[in-house]
Amino acid sequence: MDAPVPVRAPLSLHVPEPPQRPGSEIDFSTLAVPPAGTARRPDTDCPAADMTDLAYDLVRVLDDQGHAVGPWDPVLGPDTLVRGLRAMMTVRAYDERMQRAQRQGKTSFYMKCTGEEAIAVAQGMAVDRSDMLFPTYRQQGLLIARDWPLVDMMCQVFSNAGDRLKGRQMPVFYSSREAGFFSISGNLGTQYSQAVGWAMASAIKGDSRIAAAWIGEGATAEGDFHHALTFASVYRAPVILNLVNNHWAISSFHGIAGGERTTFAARGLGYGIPSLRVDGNDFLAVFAATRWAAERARANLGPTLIELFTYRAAAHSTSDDPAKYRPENAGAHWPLGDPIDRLRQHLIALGIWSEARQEELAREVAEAVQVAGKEAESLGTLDKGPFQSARTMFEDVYKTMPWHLERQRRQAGV
Amino acid sequence: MDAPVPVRAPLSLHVPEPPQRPGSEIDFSTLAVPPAGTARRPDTDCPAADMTDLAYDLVRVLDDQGHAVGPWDPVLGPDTLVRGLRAMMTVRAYDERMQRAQRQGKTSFYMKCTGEEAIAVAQGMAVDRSDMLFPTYRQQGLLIARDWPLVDMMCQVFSNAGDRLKGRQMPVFYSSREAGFFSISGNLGTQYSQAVGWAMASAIKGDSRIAAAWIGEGATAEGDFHHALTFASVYRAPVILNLVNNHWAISSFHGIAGGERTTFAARGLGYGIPSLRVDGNDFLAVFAATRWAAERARANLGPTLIELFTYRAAAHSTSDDPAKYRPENAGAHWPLGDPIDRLRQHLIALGIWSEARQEELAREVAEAVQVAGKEAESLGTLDKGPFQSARTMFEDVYKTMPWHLERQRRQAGV
Amino acid sequence: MTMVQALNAAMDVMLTRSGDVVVLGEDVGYFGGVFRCTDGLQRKHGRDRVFDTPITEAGIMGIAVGMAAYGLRPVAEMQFADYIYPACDQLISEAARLRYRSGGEFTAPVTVRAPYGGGIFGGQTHSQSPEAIFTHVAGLKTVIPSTPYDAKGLLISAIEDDDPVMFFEPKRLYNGPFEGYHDRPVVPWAKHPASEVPDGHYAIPLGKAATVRSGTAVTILAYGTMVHVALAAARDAQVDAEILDLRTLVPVDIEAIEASVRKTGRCVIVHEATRTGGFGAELSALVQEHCFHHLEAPIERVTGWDTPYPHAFEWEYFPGPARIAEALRRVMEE
Amino acid sequence: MTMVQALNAAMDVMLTRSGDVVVLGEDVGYFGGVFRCTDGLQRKHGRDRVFDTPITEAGIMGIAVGMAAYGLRPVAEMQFADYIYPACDQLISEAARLRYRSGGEFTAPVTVRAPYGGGIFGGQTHSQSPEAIFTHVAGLKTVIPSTPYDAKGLLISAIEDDDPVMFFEPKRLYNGPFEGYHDRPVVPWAKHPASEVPDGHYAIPLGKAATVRSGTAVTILAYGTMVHVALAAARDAQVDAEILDLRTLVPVDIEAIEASVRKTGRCVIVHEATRTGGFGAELSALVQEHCFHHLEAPIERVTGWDTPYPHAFEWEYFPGPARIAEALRRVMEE
Ligand SMILES: Cc1ncc(C[n+]2csc(CCOP(=O)(O)OP(=O)(O)O)c2C)c(N)n1
Ligand SMILES: Cc1ncc(C[n+]2csc(CCOP(=O)(O)OP(=O)(O)O)c2C)c(N)n1
Ligand SMILES: [Mg+2]
Ligand SMILES: [Mg+2]
Repeated sequence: MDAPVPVRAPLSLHVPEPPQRPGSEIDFSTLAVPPAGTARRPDTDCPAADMTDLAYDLVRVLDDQGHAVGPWDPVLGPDTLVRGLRAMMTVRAYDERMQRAQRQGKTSFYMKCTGEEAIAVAQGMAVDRSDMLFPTYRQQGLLIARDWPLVDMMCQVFSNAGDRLKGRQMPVFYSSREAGFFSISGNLGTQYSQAVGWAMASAIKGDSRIAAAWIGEGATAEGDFHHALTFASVYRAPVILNLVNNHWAISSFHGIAGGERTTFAARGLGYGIPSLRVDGNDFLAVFAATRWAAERARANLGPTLIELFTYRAAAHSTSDDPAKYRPENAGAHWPLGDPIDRLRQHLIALGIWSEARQEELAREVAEAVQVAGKEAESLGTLDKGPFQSARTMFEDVYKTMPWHLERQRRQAGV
Repeated sequence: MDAPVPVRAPLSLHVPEPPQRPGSEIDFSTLAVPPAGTARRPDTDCPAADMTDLAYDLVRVLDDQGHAVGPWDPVLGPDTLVRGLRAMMTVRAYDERMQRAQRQGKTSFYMKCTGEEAIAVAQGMAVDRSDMLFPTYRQQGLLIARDWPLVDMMCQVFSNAGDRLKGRQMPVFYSSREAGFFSISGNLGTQYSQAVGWAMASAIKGDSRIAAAWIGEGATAEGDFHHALTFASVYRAPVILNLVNNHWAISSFHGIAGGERTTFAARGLGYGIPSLRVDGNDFLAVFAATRWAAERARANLGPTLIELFTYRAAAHSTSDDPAKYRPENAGAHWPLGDPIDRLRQHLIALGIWSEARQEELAREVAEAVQVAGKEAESLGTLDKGPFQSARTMFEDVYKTMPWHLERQRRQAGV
Repeated sequence: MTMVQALNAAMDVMLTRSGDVVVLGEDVGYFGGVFRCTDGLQRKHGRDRVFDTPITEAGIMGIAVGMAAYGLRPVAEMQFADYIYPACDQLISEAARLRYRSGGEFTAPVTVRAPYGGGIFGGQTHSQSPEAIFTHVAGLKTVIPSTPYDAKGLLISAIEDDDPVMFFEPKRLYNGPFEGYHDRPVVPWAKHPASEVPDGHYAIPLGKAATVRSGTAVTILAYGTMVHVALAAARDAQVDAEILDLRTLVPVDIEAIEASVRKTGRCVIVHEATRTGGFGAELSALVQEHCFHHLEAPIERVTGWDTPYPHAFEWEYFPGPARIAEALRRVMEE
Repeated sequence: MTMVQALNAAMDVMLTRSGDVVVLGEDVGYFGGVFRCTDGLQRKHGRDRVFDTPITEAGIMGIAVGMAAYGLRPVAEMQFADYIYPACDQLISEAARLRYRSGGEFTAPVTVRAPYGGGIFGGQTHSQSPEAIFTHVAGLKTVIPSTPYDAKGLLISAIEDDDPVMFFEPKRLYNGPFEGYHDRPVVPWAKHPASEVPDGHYAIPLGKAATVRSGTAVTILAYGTMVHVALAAARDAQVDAEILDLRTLVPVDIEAIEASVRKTGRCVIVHEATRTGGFGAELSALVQEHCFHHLEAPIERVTGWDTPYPHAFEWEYFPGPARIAEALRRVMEE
């Protein structure tokens, strides 16, 4: 300003683009994948400032041979492992059936979590049954890990007479107080600060239950993400903040969400929150990281941010066609593999599993899903009904129906 | 979950409290203040990941003896230094007069920036006159550094007939397109993402002007802060994101804003944005850091976050009484001193200044403020007028007045 | 007692009665709020029951909804109603709909307190009356008191209510009633009968209007600050107006409105908010629907102009007694 | 052409005519928008003119306001109108007030496009009609087209307008007109005269309603999807209704409304949004104020119920032709 105004070069805008678009071969070769077992495991009371490296590293337990290696191995018993495998397979079979039902016109919409099953299942198993979960639409695995009846979930998807949500919500926007599964919102991000509020409430009451929340990497751009991290940091809320980086938000890749030059786990560092980056397709790593975070929370050490590094193998939803914006079949090339395959391989490597038992389990799971599907459909589907009474449309807007809704209900003749 | 539900210890909520409250002696002895000149100065094209230490360090140039030391010394000429001193003294004298005018009932409200003068003045001088500034209510120094007429500023404070804002805005919510000073909003935080949008527009148009924005540490909790950092990071926007940590947000201390366990500069790291923490009471350090960030922006290297570490020495506003929530006279004990004193001491140490010249300058400044004050008051004050025509109340809601406002204007009889 | 003290008393009573009540917001803790409404509550009830929050209205609402889902009854202060907009998503998409979308399993009994309205030279960002944005949202209730007595009883009801309640506090009434004559000396609450506020717990039911003046010539529908201004206008215009203080906007007391307008045949609606799409529009539509055949004159709306609230022209903006009186005269001429 | 194509054409024309026009929003870039409204625009106009944004409606609006203050004319898409709430602060406190508070020196000519309305089994978060929240805000204009022809001409006017414009697009009309009979086959736009859309630039002025059916018995005020439903209702009920498609809600075409109601003496207002505090309330109040002495029957509002939009009961919620016809018969009986 003291000199005459200098001549300045023109500026230009940087707009991130994914490395490949439809038509080119998918190529993940530039993705840095550290070997399993190499990430260190700090004590749960480690200050955030002393573990910033873990926000850039990748916690992995299962190696390419299916062995559990390194300090993060949660050392789970066979029963737990098989339960995890079964739950993941159930999620996948459930997704398949529901997607088919949507294609058949039995409901309006569906969303799969293919490739991400380890996240919800392992995390659901790693916390207490009484802890409160604030999911997005891609954590159906939490309900399944908690043995919530498939029929109940399906009734929600069909909006039928058995739907506890009375046909009000779009498919997959489950809610179950009994399952400790918070009502899923259509508005991205809102559950994240709510989970922190719930956790603060638990702390205020001297309760021992903690909260866990999930958000997609795309939705981290919403303000609620920032508010959640701010409140969680300030009041040391007993909450696990999970961030599922599946690399896509409908058609836009993680670079548009701010993942081009840093990791999403790094977001937590700015708030002084211990942050882990975890292989989301590794059942054991996910389980271990979640347990670690839960321990911290239970010891009044505050929140943990966990980035679950994974890949959305399927379409965003039944309304989406990923071939329009990324190479086809991209998920099959994900270098971190398939979570179900990897856990099965581990069980086999442990010598407690076989292809035969795998097939048997697959049959069992398919059967269970089919039985549930039939039962749910017998309670109705969106195209044919039956539904709950239309009168329910006017209920639960308020605890008690005010005069104007009463009047509208009468006008509607229900 | 595989074992029976364990018995868990009760949780408790952590609520941050400042180290002192009214009644106790103020004590800043635990504040870590690195010596001047010790922080390293990376090249402007240094990747964010290679300079994370600077988000926790403190860039300081002026040492206790008033000498400029270390790599961040901007090596300014005497004219620039004296201009900076004069501008800071003008800000302080202006603040005093306007606060007095408020006490006398000539306006409704006023906000001082005592102790923070170096920030707006040095930053205003370190960017080009054509760069666009998105301030908060505590950067009146920007206008003064840009030699914007004091009379114009005062007319705004008085809402009088000379007020270009037509009496619409509360005092201190200046706006001047000509001065490259964006209309200050009453809603905290909103200007931060707007600045990023402005910078993106400049880049889209191949313009060479950059943007700079300011926010208080308290207001960083607003979503706009997060949105600004997200967009700035994704599109490498040519913007300087300044964050004034003056330790207080009305009555709540920086711990309530999330500053208890980390620095505010660290927020930027999570987005991959190079982030500096700077002694905000050190004119030279502020100038140097701002120039560094401006260079980055001009070279299409993207945004920089600068935490300006300072202390709000005065009340939040004329509506506030800090003695209600912090020890009295806290500002006088701020270990990083007073920005005006420190620059004066530097000029004296350089051998280009004296107490006599200082007194002369003080007289000049006082005189200029007084002359401006009289002129502004002659154009009206809030208690007595005159004002612009009441008819202006209906203008500028839209570019052209629609029928309903035209009708209301007639009803109002103006 | 003043309205500030009455609101403080309401929170104190509820904090004492139930360990589930918490008070949160910007500057509400140690300092006791920029309008002093929460003064002393932190000292008395503890830092984890009454606490300062980061400056993020959206964050405060998200946190409050989560706390309410847990089972608490958060009372969240928005420092000014003008700053409530960042919280719109958590209010409209979340608090208002949680009961519905969860089939009744999760609820959000949050009380959102916010000082609203002009008259303190607050300019456009410390003067707004945004109630109409929330009265349009199914699932929210909206309450606005006009006296200390009502303020305490209504705030207690709001906190006890199982649904989210928007509780707008007329800041111009915090320390005294206000008839709209800004150039007359401020009258303290002490001289007003409704400043007699009983100790302890009492509740004023939501959804019930109060007839603050009986009359036969015309019905005035008002709430908050405008109740006092309407009273002054009726007095000054010497019109035998019946004045209803709605107190609750949603659900509104349609019976009281209908009964009064059927009796008087005329209706003037007043509010400080901007006119277009204000709650006055809904009131006008309701009156017209319920009392069409009884109306002898067009329903008049006297409101803030459709502009932001200007600092220097506050009193040109404010729908004062003169403008109401004019409207009264107009409807009486028909 | 369909409404999607017409909107696309409008943006294409404006991107071509002015280097200041930029299009931004979630998924609008490479992919071309979840409803395909921006299909091909990035390829044609470049990545720094048409681009994807992070998922933050508040961020998008803040960025757009900053761009507009620079001098650009951003067209920002909100993926669904239901997701606009996080942007309320930047819209209401910033975009709407910037011209006013800066004494006219800074302006925010942003166009906010958002698909709104129900009828696609979107449940409560893909079906909302939140227009009334914005029609209450001084400084914003609100526009809702009902045909491809209007959509293109109005969107061009919105982008050229020097004030911020909320542009709500009836998503049920994107690919064909809709009379409200969900059980009848979908009719494509091709068969509708207003699907003839000229190439290049043309503008339909904001603030002007269109008379889509002349009649003498009753005036129907409608916009967006409900224009087609109202036409069907009038036909089915065999009532000689005059139907005004308002097209712009603020500023509303009061002259057209007044002229029609004075002629017919009856008025039915229809919208899909929830009833209480909906824009219908303002319309009712205006009609009553402007045409009181001409009204022969109470003004009726036919609207969405005061509940969230329920997934399975979409058609019980939707104010279809049968409900409008009923209202028509009621007002004709008076
Ligand atoms: C507030 C809001 N904005 C936009 C949308 C539309 N939307 C639904 S899902 C989605 C992408 C989310 O991506 P991400 O967070 O990465 O989650 P993922 O689908 O990958 O699990 C978008 C934009 C929404 N539901 N809510
Ligand atoms: C959205 C919004 N919320 C609340 C306020 C009220 N308010 C005005 S200034 C302030 C404190 C801001 O503190 P900080 O950001 O640290 O800035 P400082 O005053 O210290 O410069 C508050 C809460 C506001 N103006 N806008
Ligand atoms: Mg994703
Ligand atoms: Mg501060």
